[in-house]
Amino acid sequence: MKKTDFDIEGMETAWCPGCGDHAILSALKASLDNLGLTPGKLVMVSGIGQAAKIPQYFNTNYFNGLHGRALPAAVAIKASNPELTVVAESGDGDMYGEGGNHFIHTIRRNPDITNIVHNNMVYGLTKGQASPTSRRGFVTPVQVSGVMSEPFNPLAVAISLDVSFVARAFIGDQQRTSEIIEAAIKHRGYALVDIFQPCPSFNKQNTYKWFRENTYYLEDSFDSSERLAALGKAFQTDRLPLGIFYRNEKPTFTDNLRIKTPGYRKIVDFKRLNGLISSLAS
Amino acid sequence: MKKTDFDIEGMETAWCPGCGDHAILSALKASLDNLGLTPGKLVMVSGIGQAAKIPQYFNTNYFNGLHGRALPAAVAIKASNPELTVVAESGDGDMYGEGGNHFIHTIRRNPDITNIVHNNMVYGLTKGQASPTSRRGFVTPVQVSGVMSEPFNPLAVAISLDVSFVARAFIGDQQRTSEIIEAAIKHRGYALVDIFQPCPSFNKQNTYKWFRENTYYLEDSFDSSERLAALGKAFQTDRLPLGIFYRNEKPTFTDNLRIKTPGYRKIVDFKRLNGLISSLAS
Amino acid sequence: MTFSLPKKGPDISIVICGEAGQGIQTLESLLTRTAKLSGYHVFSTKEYMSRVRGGSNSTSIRISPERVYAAVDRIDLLIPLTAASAERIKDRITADTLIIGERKFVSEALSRSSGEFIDIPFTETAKKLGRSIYSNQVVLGLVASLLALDINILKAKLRAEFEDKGSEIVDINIKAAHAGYSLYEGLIKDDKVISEIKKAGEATGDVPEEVKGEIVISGAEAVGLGAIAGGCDFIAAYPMSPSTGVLTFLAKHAEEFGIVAEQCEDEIAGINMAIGAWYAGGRALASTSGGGFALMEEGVSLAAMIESPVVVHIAQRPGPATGLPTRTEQGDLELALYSGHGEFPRIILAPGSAAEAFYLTQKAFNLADRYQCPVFILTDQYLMDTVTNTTPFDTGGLEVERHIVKTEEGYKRYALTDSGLSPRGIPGNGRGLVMVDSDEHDEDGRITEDLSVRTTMVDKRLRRLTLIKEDIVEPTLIGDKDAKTVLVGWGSTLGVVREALTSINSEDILFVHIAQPYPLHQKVLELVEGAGRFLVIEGNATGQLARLIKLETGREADGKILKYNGLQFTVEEVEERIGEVL
Amino acid sequence: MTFSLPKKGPDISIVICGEAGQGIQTLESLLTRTAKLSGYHVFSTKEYMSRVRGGSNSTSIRISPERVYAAVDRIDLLIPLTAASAERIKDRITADTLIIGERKFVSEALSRSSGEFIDIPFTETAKKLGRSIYSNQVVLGLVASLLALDINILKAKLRAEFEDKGSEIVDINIKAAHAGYSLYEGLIKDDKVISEIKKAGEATGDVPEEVKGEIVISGAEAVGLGAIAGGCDFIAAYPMSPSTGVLTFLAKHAEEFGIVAEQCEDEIAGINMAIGAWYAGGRALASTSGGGFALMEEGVSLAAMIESPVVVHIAQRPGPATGLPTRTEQGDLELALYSGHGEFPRIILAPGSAAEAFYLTQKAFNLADRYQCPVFILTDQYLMDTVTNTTPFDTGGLEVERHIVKTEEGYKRYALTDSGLSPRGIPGNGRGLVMVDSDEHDEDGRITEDLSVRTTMVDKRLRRLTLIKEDIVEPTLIGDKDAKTVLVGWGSTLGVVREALTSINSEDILFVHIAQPYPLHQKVLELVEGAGRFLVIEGNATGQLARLIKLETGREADGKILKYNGLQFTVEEVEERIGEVL
Ligand SMILES: Cc1ncc(C[n+]2csc(CCOP(=O)(O)OP(=O)(O)O)c2C)c(N)n1
Ligand SMILES: Cc1ncc(C[n+]2csc(CCOP(=O)(O)OP(=O)(O)O)c2C)c(N)n1
Ligand code: SF4
Ligand code: SF4
Ligand SMILES: [Mg+2]
Ligand SMILES: [Mg+2]
Repeated sequence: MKKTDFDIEGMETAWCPGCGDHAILSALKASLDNLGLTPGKLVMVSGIGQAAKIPQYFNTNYFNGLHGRALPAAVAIKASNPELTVVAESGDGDMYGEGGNHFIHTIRRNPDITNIVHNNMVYGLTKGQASPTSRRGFVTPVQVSGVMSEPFNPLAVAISLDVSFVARAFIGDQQRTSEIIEAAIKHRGYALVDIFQPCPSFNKQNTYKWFRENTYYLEDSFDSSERLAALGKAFQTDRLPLGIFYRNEKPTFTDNLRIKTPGYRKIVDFKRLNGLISSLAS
Repeated sequence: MKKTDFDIEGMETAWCPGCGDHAILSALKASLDNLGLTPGKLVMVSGIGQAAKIPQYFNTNYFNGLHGRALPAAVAIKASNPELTVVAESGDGDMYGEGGNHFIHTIRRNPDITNIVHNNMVYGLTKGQASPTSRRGFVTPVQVSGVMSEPFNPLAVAISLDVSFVARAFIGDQQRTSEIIEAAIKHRGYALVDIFQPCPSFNKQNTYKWFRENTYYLEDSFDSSERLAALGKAFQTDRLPLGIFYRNEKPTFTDNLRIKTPGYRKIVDFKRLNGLISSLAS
Repeated sequence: MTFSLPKKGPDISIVICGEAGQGIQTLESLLTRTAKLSGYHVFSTKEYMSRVRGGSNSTSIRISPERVYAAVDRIDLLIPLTAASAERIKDRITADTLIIGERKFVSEALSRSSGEFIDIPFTETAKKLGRSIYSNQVVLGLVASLLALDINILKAKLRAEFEDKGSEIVDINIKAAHAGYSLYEGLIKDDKVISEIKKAGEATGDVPEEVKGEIVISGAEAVGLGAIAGGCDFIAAYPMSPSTGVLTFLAKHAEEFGIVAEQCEDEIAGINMAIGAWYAGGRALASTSGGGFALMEEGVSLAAMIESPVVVHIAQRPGPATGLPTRTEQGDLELALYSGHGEFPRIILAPGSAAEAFYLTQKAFNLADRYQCPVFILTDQYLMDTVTNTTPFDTGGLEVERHIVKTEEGYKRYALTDSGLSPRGIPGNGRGLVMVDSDEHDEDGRITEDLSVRTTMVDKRLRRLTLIKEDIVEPTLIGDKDAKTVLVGWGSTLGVVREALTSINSEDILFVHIAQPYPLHQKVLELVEGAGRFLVIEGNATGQLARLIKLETGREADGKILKYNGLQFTVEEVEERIGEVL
Repeated sequence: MTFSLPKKGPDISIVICGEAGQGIQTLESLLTRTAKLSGYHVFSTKEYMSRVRGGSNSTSIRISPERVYAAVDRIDLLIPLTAASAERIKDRITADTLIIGERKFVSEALSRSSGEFIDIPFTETAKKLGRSIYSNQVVLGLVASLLALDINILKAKLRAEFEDKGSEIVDINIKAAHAGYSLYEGLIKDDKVISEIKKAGEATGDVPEEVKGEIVISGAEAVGLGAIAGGCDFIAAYPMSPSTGVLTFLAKHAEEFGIVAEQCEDEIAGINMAIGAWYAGGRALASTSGGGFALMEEGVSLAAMIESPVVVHIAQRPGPATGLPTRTEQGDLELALYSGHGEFPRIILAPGSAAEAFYLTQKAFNLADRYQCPVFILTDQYLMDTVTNTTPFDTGGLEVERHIVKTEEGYKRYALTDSGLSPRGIPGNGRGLVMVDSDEHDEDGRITEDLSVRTTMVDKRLRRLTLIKEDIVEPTLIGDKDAKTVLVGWGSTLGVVREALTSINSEDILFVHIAQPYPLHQKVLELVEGAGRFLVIEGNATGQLARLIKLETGREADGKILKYNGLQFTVEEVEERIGEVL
């Protein structure tokens, strides 16, 4: 593996052997490196979970916040300092379960951040309960008769909210995953990358093999500007498409706010404030 | 107006004159009456807001809970006593803003409840801030330069989650609204009815007139079993379709749980419990 | 017989009551500002129902030659705009009350219980000018005339208010006010009523220039201005009464001052955004009320763990749950004090006036930055909605203290220090990396399971409390320092107790007003410990400050003056209640 | 020289350490259960990292002829399964420690600091039988042989454990255990080690039938069983260590007992579902840890306002924020005590053992139903994960008390009564309607802005505290009631203090264990007030119970024994720390 500025010498992860998270780490580092990003100008924001530990393995700025709450922090970090590249990354439970409300409303705001979700269809860190994306019938110590709820379809929900960018990857293919992440980071606006990630410890159903057999890449001819077509693809569950489903350039949160200066360089305009105070005298 | 069992003699509402909420109250009473439901077997569940005051004007059981939290309570009420008819009703801010996470996950569970949302595209009770469904450019005391976020599209999100039933109504047409509500309550499973409701006090943009001019009923030929077609309709924003967009019968939360007895009639099987305790001795 | 106003005291207490949507707020705003510009001290407070139209609301306005700090029970002049609203406050009507208004709003019983009822056809008068909605301006004109307010100032105010509705509307409004003026002249002519109220300084013959130069401001505006002065550049809030005024104030001035005013999807997003903003170098405010704050507690704990500054404004209202959304209470002191899981230092401020609201909010941002901990500002509906004149806030001595460092290579966000404070870096500012983690972490900010590091970090975080305790806002003492009875209060009761004590005029009571309930200033503890009798006054049902003081001093209050019906104490009430517990 | 075990005390303390995923838990479970069935008392506790594979975890198991209540520091026998995990606990290894294991896991330094190191090729032995993963069973066999456990019981346990993997696997596992047995026989033959541990009753010559009939249970299982016995028919939870065990236990038995076990989208849904379920006549439990509970506080306030029963289990772990997710702490007492905005009564229980966890959880549901208020059960990671043998829970006297009424026409949910309790109806049960409202409401349950009703309702809600105070769980007193020193603790420290005091054998100390921290029992207050010296022991950094006692008695603790590194106190530590503060 190529060395990058984001590597930490001698770093060991807390992930299980064979976990897809390792490859996501490599893929992301490769993407960042390819894009010429530097550790000092990047902030990784995450929640809590196995996936959410990823910033700990990066030589970069990070904000490892609360379970489910990466997105609001990421939105504010970007707004307070638009010069930073912000990647919000967590697990499927974190982003779509506990963090579901932030997920839908962050898409609406369209901040210029990249949102990477390690979708292993299970709660890893808490030892194997169903996640919102777990498929029907998946048996766990809590879902003893198998999952009965409709699986959460993050891509479909994102597209239904007219998301700016949405893609799905499978970390079994590190190269393509890295390319998709690159495209997402390059994209101006909110970009979601849902990455299928096998969890050999707790998800014995959706394994590398399963994903390999049940996914395929969107055809080159696929037009990612077509919302309904994108949805059609997102709805497909017999075989799950991979690639960039939908792109839709539009003004970002910071564009709308017209913010440019990082917060810590702002100076309070006391003169103007005095004027405002005085105006209350009349 | 026909009298119903749900009326309260001499009741006065706290709503503004001309508010669409008055007509929703009447429409809902008519629907319940037509369906032959009785006050004792109905529970109205709501959150907080102008819309959420609706149970107060009913002669029935109600659970007027927290802002944004009607759905979890409603799900549990139905699960704890499947004999009750449960209607969860609140405003757009309540259901799609504060309550957004419950909205998406309740749809996934498919409890047999009816979810009515008074969609006035504004926060009424707190005096006129944007709601998730406020349209771009809507100016408020908080959104001083107008709303910039993508409006939340509840129908599209619901359909993307393969909701069991979803409809939109406009309370300018009380009769049809009542019919739609009836269909929703009759439907086995989670049924969403998003009702366009003018708020003359704070939404001067989306008025009765505006809604009348910008809505139309889905054609009789429209096939509500077609998910993508339903989405196509949900995406339409130039003219907003009304009617039942999508229906999809599937097992409900209580079906899955196989619950029948109301909680308060359950008897703890102490014999079995003793057996379980003893089993820990071996 | 001529009814002469006021019967008691040098000031006149005017109550206007009606329903939501009748424009009472505009009336109040125009009246207080015109009165102040005419040389009166003003004080106004409102109570209203949680609805948008209808119901019964009232605004109590005091117009006074002397500075006024609080609301009184007494009504000198009542102007009812609906019958129901007049009925609702009937207990406050006495023989000293003059009611001016339309017959249909004043029942027989009501007028009988008053000193005098003068039937004035406000609506009719307005209708003659065009539409009944101008009747408020007729009222305004009448009152202005009664108080001898400057008609030109009133006209200017009306012009400013209605400007954007076109000159025609402006003219009619002014005409309506003129009509009101004439109505009062008619009353004078008929020997019906005479007002003897003086302007500030009038007794001494001075021109009340000082008052005229003062600002008229609500608590919500004062918090908003304080935030701007504190360098606030981000407000993350979800609308919630009675805190919304701060959000709208900052939203209104967001562009001017480079503030991001973001309405969040929920309060959880609010606090997490606020913390994210601080991390990236901003100075963010989360603003809410008790119920919304309850949702933020995990976030408070996050701020504590990552040693992030954060300022949270909690505008209190009566709970539990939704409670009384538009009313006042001081019920969330303990909620803030023990908020968030785990153990960590915090600071709680509780301004007692608009001026304190301004200066303490400003200070809150510096304290948060200095001590890298959550700072809570506890206000309440009463303070938020109360409007008074006050000396213009002096921004001269104020500074936006940024306690941040430009990082070097190898920067450690949680470097161990004697004080427990580690220099705070900002990503992108310097060559270091800024790593923060909600898990237990080492000096670098990386997750750890080293249990001795755990202990070290807990101690480090808690150690800052020592520093915080050296930097506490002093209590305000009113009365004789050696008085036998020490009465302690906090937050919004400052003004009302101040006035009540002036009336009681007892040399035996020292009022200790606490603007920083946590940590408590040593002086408070000493005064309580040394007191002959120790009393507390609080707007809640269980005496939360009393408990906190007991925790610090071991001393139980000898008497508690509590109120929890949703309204602030009035001056008369405090006088009476003090009498009861003395 | 022969190493004889144990060096101290009648019991043997075995520590098995390794990494996550090595099956230490199965080993622990098989060993403790076999030991108990063979006539030993057992106690085991674990500490582990927040990860799924790798890292360093350890399980401390005591096997004893007498009842054991807590973990000790002392290690009589260490069996390391990785080098790193052995290194991590090196401070606990002394000359009294025997290490049995593979050379590669035991550094020179480590073996030198121990009393003896015996190199046993567990993995090699297992490999010979097929695969290295059977090595745990070799360990098990060796230990079983050392403790003279009944080989047939062990075989039966292994069979039950591996049954569903097929008879072949069962056989190999049994063979591996046999191999372990032989290994120990070899050690005996070589005069390497000899165990002198006795079984329960062996000294007296009795057969330890009583122990054999006891149950072996974890705190999590005890809470789960208590919930079932309390009539719990709904658990609404979001997974969160260390509370998840209760959710999985109830999920496992959901169908048998007609329980809805719902994994919620978040904790807010959890508490609101729980309240909804109670409203509809269910008996719901919300279960979480501190951070999740912080999110539930608005919901707690809702329960208070609508006077809904609700039971919330909080399994504590070190905070703030994510803190140390898999460790223990008693840091959330004040969080629970002051949770939720507004003022209202509540009940807090804190079991000190598996038995208390069972009986108090059962009681929690009845208390919630009786007093219509939130009842919190505070446990912690230590209690959840601790496994002991205990007398089978006696369900004989237990009752599911349903305090509900069949409603009549005109039923008022909030009918005013002297006690403050209004008969609770259920929708659909009777002819009345059940209306509950998070706003302030009248007796019917309809929203009100009548401010005198407000006061009445606040008083009504708070009045129930008087009743609650008459019905408090008595403290457990250990020691001489007239002892000069009163040591007070709560929750999970019960066992460890009990044992430490037995060792100290001081007549001067009375231990007061509180299983209901709020409201505090009068007896606790009296004992504290009358104490010569008043000490507290708590697993947190600031002494939260001490503060609560100060609040009630005005008395400051003379000494605090605190610990907050994420681990429970050990017996030796308590002995020592008591010595320090005495
Ligand atoms: C408020 C809160 N609730 C619950 C938890 C416990 N928790 C930690 S990680 C996790 C789920 C992890 O699942 P996912 O996000 O899918 O990540 P994975 O471990 O699968 O990568 C949960 C429930 C928590 N830390 N905080
Ligand atoms: C936790 C919490 N946050 C905020 C509020 C304040 N609040 C009450 S109603 C409301 C919004 C109402 O909007 P909507 O749900 O659209 O109902 P409408 O009044 O428009 O019918 C808000 C923000 C609250 N009661 N609780
Ligand atoms: S539990 Fe699953 S997701 Fe977590 S590290 Fe292990 S394999 Fe990966
Ligand atoms: S504010 Fe709007 S939604 Fe509320 S009652 Fe008035 S008109 Fe209706
Ligand atoms: Mg996951
Ligand atoms: Mg609305």
